Amino acid sequence: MVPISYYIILSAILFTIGAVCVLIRRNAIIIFMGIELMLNAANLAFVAFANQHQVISGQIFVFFVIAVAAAEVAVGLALIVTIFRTRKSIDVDQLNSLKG
Amino acid sequence: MTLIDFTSILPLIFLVGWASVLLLLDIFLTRKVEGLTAILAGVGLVTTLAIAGTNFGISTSAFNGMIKADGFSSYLQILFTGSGLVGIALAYGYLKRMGIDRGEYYPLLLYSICGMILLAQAADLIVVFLALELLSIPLYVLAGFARPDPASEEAALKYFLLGAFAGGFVVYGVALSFGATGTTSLTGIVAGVASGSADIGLLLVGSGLILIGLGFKVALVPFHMWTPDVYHGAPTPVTAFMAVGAKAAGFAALLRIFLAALPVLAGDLVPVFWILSALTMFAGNLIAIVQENIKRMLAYSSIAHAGYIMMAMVVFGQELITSDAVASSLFYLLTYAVTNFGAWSVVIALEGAEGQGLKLEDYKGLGKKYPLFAAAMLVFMLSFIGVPPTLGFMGKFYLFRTVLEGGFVWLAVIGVLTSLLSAYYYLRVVVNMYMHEGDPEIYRDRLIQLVSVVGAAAVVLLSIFSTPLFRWVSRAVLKMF
Amino acid sequence: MTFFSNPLNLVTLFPLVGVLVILFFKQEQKKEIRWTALIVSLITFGISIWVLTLFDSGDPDLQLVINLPWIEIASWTISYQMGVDGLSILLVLLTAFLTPISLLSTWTAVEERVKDFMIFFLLLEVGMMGVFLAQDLFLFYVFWEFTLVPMYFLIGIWGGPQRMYAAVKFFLYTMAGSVLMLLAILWLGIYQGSFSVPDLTILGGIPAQVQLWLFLAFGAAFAIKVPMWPLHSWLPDAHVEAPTAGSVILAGVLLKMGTYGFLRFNIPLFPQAAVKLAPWMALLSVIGILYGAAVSYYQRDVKKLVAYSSVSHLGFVMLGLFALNQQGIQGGILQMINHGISTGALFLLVGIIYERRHTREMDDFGGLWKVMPVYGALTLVVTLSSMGLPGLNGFAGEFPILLGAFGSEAIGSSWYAGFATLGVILAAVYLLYMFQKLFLGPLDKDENKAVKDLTVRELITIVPLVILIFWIGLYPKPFFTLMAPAVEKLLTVIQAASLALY
Amino acid sequence: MLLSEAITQGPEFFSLAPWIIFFPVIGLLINMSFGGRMKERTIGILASSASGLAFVTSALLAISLLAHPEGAILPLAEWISIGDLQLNWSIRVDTLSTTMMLVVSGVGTLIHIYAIGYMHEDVRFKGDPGRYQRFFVFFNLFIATMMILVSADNYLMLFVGWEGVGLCSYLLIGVWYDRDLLGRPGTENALAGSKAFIANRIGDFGFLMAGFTMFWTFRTVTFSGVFAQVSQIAEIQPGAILAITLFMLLGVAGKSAQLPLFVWLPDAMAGPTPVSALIHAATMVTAGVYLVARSAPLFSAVPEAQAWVAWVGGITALFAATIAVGQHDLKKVLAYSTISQLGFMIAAVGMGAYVAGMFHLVTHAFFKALLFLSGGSVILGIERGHHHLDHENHHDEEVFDPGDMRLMGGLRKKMPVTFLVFTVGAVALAGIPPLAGFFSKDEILAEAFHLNFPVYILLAIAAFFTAFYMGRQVWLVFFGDPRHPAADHAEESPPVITTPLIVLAGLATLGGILNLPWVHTFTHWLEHTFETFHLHLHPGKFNLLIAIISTALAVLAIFLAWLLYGRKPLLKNQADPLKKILGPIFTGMNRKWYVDEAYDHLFINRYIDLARFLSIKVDWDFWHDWFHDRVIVAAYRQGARILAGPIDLGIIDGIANGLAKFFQAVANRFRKLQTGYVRNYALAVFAGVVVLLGYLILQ
Repeated sequence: MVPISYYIILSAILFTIGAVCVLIRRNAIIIFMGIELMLNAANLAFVAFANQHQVISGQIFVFFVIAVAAAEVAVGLALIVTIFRTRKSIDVDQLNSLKG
Repeated sequence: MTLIDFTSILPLIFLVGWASVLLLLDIFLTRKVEGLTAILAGVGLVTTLAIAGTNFGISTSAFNGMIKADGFSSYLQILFTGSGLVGIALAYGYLKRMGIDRGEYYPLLLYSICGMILLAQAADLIVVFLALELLSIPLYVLAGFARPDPASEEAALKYFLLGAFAGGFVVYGVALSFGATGTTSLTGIVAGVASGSADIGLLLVGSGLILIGLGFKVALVPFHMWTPDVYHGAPTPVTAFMAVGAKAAGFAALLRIFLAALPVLAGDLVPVFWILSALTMFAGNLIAIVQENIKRMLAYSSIAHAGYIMMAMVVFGQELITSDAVASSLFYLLTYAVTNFGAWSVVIALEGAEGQGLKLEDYKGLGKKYPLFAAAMLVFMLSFIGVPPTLGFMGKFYLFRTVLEGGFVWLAVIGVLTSLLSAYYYLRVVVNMYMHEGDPEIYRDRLIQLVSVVGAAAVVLLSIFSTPLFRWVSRAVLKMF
Repeated sequence: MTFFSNPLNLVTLFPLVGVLVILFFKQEQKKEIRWTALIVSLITFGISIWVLTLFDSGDPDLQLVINLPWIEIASWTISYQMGVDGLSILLVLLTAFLTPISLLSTWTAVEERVKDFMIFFLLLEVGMMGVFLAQDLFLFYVFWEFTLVPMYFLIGIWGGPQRMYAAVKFFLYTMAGSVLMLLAILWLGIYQGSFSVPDLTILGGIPAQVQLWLFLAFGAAFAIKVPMWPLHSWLPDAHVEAPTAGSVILAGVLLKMGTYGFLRFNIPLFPQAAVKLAPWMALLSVIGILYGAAVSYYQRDVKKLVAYSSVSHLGFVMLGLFALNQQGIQGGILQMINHGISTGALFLLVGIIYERRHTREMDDFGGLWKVMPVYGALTLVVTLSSMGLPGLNGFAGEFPILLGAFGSEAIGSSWYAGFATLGVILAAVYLLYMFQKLFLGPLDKDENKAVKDLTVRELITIVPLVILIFWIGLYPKPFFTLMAPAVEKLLTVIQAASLALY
Repeated sequence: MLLSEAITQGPEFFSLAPWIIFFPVIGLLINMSFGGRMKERTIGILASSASGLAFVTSALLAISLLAHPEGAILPLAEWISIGDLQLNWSIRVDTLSTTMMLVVSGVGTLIHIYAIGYMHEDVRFKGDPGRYQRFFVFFNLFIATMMILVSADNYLMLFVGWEGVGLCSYLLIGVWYDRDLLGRPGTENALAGSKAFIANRIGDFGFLMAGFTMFWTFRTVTFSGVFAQVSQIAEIQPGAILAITLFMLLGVAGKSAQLPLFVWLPDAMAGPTPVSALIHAATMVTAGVYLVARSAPLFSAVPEAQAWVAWVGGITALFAATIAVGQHDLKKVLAYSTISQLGFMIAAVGMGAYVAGMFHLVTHAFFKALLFLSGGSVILGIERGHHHLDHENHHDEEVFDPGDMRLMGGLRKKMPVTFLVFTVGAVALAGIPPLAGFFSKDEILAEAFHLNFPVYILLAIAAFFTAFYMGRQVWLVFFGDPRHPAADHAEESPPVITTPLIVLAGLATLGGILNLPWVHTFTHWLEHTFETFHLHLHPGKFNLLIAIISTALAVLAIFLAWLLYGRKPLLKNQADPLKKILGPIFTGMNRKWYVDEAYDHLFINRYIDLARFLSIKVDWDFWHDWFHDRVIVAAYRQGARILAGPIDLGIIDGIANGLAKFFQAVANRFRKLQTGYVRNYALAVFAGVVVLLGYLILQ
């Protein structure tokens, strides 16, 4: 069977990709998807570890994370929509009126 | 589920219920009653306060150790609900004035407080994560509450994106810690570490990630950069509430996790804490100097104060004084909360439409025209600086004591010197108020006046008669370990 | 003895009564406000006299002590401990004595925001009294920092054109020192387990190396306040900008808080460090004496001249204190009082002429003695006392200081005293120069021909000071007897320390 | 308290001693408080009688001393008592101090009386009668402080008087503080006063140092206490005593206008003539001599110190005498002659000839006061004349110096009395037997001859010059024809002025009998004091040779003076005949050998430069503005800016951008990328993550 470390490495890679996505994309939605990716990387890690330690709680945690992610999506999209209403754009680079 | 489980989270349960009821009420109430939701929210909080008060002193762990109910949590619950009350008082007139008087404000506030309460009780990393999100998500919304004001929206989105981003790190940190020990309950982790079955390296990385996530919430440098923008853009009462509540909650989690649960990692984490706190105190106080907008200035000052509280965590791992460390940071949170709310109340009193009256120049001549407000603001500024006899001084006194006891003399020196720096920008406000001519305009608002005057009185009197406070704090940390 | 029947508490807190009363007046009721403040401060002075009558000059220890548990922080019980002894009694009297005089001097000088002014002034008096009476480090620190705020406002609101700059500078500099002191205080609390000065003195036993650091930490706060060279840079600003009454109190009392701090804390709590560092303190003092004198000589603004002269005079005080022998210390204490009286009087006099002419440039004056004989004569006396003419108070302080420093084992060399004595010459140089520029020479400026001599009110402010100048100069015995036992007690501590060292 | 002390001391008038101080103090207090409402004359008489009463008291003390030569000490009150430093206000009555009291109060009284008349006219010529009162207040104050000085029984109380008289001289020189020497508006007089005070302060520095050394050596500063221990201390640490005496010498040089501190005395002539006579000739300036005589036991213990003192005195005597020759101002001549005579006294006491020194002090007080006062009378006479001119022809606007001898001449007819007394004084000063000056000066010379021959030479030459410049002065002032209309209209002074002159003339004539050779009344009188300190005075034995030499020198000098100035008197606007003979040397004499200029360049200007440098450059520009305002404040604000700008939005951004660029490079293959603000913040977080995790993993 596949050694546990593979899963961890994969999840780390996913996590990094997500972070990088946050860092380099300008579209709020895509950035948000990057964040989702990070969360799911965590989920993968959870499952893997749960398997390693033979405890169920890890997998339960995954559900929590998914639920929270859903909630975040709701709020996040709502916010993005409002922004879009006023600015006709969801390019985060245009959100720079507050600085200094 | 046993009865003890219920009693231990009774405040939470009640508040959640109340908030939801309030939400529905707000929706289904056809004919709006002036300020009904606000008053109901207040009632709810007062009740929660009462419950938390009665809970004070019990020390149990419920839900198979996922929840703790002890002095620590009760203390913080009282702090949170208290700040909630003040938050309502500050918001009520403001929302009307700004024409954003929407009913959902109060339920959202309550939900966020629920998150805080839960965070204070969390004894399991899962709960920590849930509570963190529960407190944050409503705040994202509240930050953008002044829509369609672009600044507010921008603040909201920034806060949301970065918050979620940081949340990601927390989750991953939790995952790694779980991987290292096979459990997410703090006690379990401690046990795992003790038995040596844990993978310390992994745990270290995990805890590091968690530290980052929480450090973001309490705005430690370099995770602070959202703070000025969000504080600036968000509606001022929300800002005030965030500055006090969210920060306190973040520290609740930090203290609980790092001071109580992970003493083994002291050797590795203490230097990190040292650097973070020094960096935060220094940068926060220094950058505040060049701010021209009072909201941004206070934002940076709140960053700096996070650094001061962080000092207490540096001594963690030294069993003898950990209780002192927790107590001093709890006490500092209290002094910080009172002073901060006072200061923000004055800011709100002066704030006009479209962010008028937020420049430092707008405070010129306040001392002559509104001596009472000016005197109050003076007291708050002195308290921020830490000049006796004010609460701020007592807080710093206790903190520095802890740090010196821990033997971190240089950190203490940095602390006092940066507080000296801070005098410089706090005094700018005073200079403007008293030594310049000007014609500021304040908005008559009984509640806000009440907050600022009572706040000022409290800051001075509680510092002179602070013994009960200290007793209370020390009792709060009594059964924590 | 209950809290409020304790005379020390009364003398400290009574001005608050005045504050409360004044709060009920309207800004416009200037007359009432002024009178209230004056009467309250006079009553406070009365109370201080009462304290004096209760004071047993034979007893070297703290007297009229009140010691109540105040704040409990974790393992500590911070006590509200007040007491007076030979080291502080004179300063308490000086404070209570100068406050009404300064208030009286503001009668016509301060016209705007009289209410705030008087409130701040009375608060300031509370703070100063507290500083001199507090026997618990925490309490002391509270009062010490508390004095900052009112003074900050007195300079910043009623000061001259540069007032904000001066006020902020004053605040930051003083605070810079005191934050370090706070750490030192905390250290004592943690490792000695007490904040009470007498207990700490008895406890002792701090390792010499640590003593050095603590001495420096405390010293930073006090040296800035004194101010010792080269930390004096805030003083000219503060003095030049401050209103007359502010300058009087600043020079008369606030600076003494620094020297008193050295006397009350640094020397008894860290005697070994004190003995070790005595030569260095003496060196700084001597530099201050000569430097201050030289710099004063070249000032064109009378007030600035007097301000710098303070640097010189307080150099004498510090030199005396760190002679660490009886002559030096007693002379130093007396010199604190003398400086309060003489320099206070000088600032009053400068304020008087400033009120008439709205200038302080010496070149704008000349030959004033002709039109203001009384003013001239009084100024002459004060000037002479300030330059240490025998028979006036200045000499009664300076001579023992120099004598003590000359033979001090702690300082170890007579050269310090020798150079310090040169300061006596230089003092004559700049003070005579000032006197000549103001009062002698032809009366050639028309604006000066019209100025009136002193009014009765102004006389009332100056004459008491002049009387004291003569009294202390001719018969200082009562003052010395007040402090002698306390100083002897202090000396035993020092001797023990120097024995431990060598 | 006072009386009880007296009883223990003895039944005589010793208990009255404090009154020598109290009388003048009372006088000055009355004059100060009520003088404004009193008539001029009342003020004057009151002041004079205060001083007169002091004289009576001193006389009584002297009488009681005849019976009880051991004298008495009257403690009045404690002054400063700290540990073993015990200073009292207490009065010492012995033959030495009483001598001084008699001189001070006696001569003082005469001068007071004289001043009643003199100031009356002076204030009118200068047109400010208000000063009359002030003058007499200060004058009494001087008597009081001088009495404190001479009656002290410890060095510190003496120092009180010592500085007190300095103050009085400052005040009295500056009585006309708003004029220059010629009475025009100016600061000259005021500056002269300051100069005197500061020069004295330099001396006082020496005195203080002496006091400190003394205390830490003897643990006391009372005369009796110190002198009692001298002998054994001299064994153990002679160095200390040497230091004390040399420091004292500095003080003496300041007060008695010796080299190098004499420069203030000539300027002090800016004061009214009575002041010059009383303070700057008869009494104050002799305080130094008194101090040395008083400290005889100390000085006798260290020969080196004595040598120093003697040499200082000798050199000063000659140096000043030469300068006196070149002066044109009547009072300046007398001033330098005073310095020179003081040199004689200092030399004498320095050599251990205490009696001779004190003797000359007394006689000098007589004839020098006489000279100054009659000189003042001359000046008044001239001014009267000048006044008349003013009244006759008002066009007279030229600056007129009433003290310039070149404008005088022929006054012996105009002012016979003044002429007579002045000549008496001159002859006495010149040292022609049998006048007072002869005996006292001759005793000094005789002592010097035995004790310190080189100094004797100096003094002898000085004596020669003395006779010469006095002759020159007499002929310039009184003989020939008036060289200025004012001198032509000069008038004799009123009796209130001349009477004291005549009295003094009598004293100057007969003063010698105080201590005639072979009789030594004065020696035996003083012996009582010195014996108490086990110091034996050898009566200076009369040396005929010396007497003849000095007399011959004097006569020769006067003859020379006659040759130059008497035979064919100076004409109007004619240069001084000496100028032709001596040329540059005369100029040097006239310009006081440029000592003042030298001091200005060497010290005063240097100090001013230093002060300017310190205050402007160091303290203000560098320390205050540059260091505090620039460095501290600016560094602080800049730091803030940098953090707020570059670092917060720059460097952290920079890191962010850097990383972004890195990712750009990576991702450029696929897509063109841009970075923006929110993501910068995210990057800041990420950077933090990287650093932190990096650290933790490296653990």
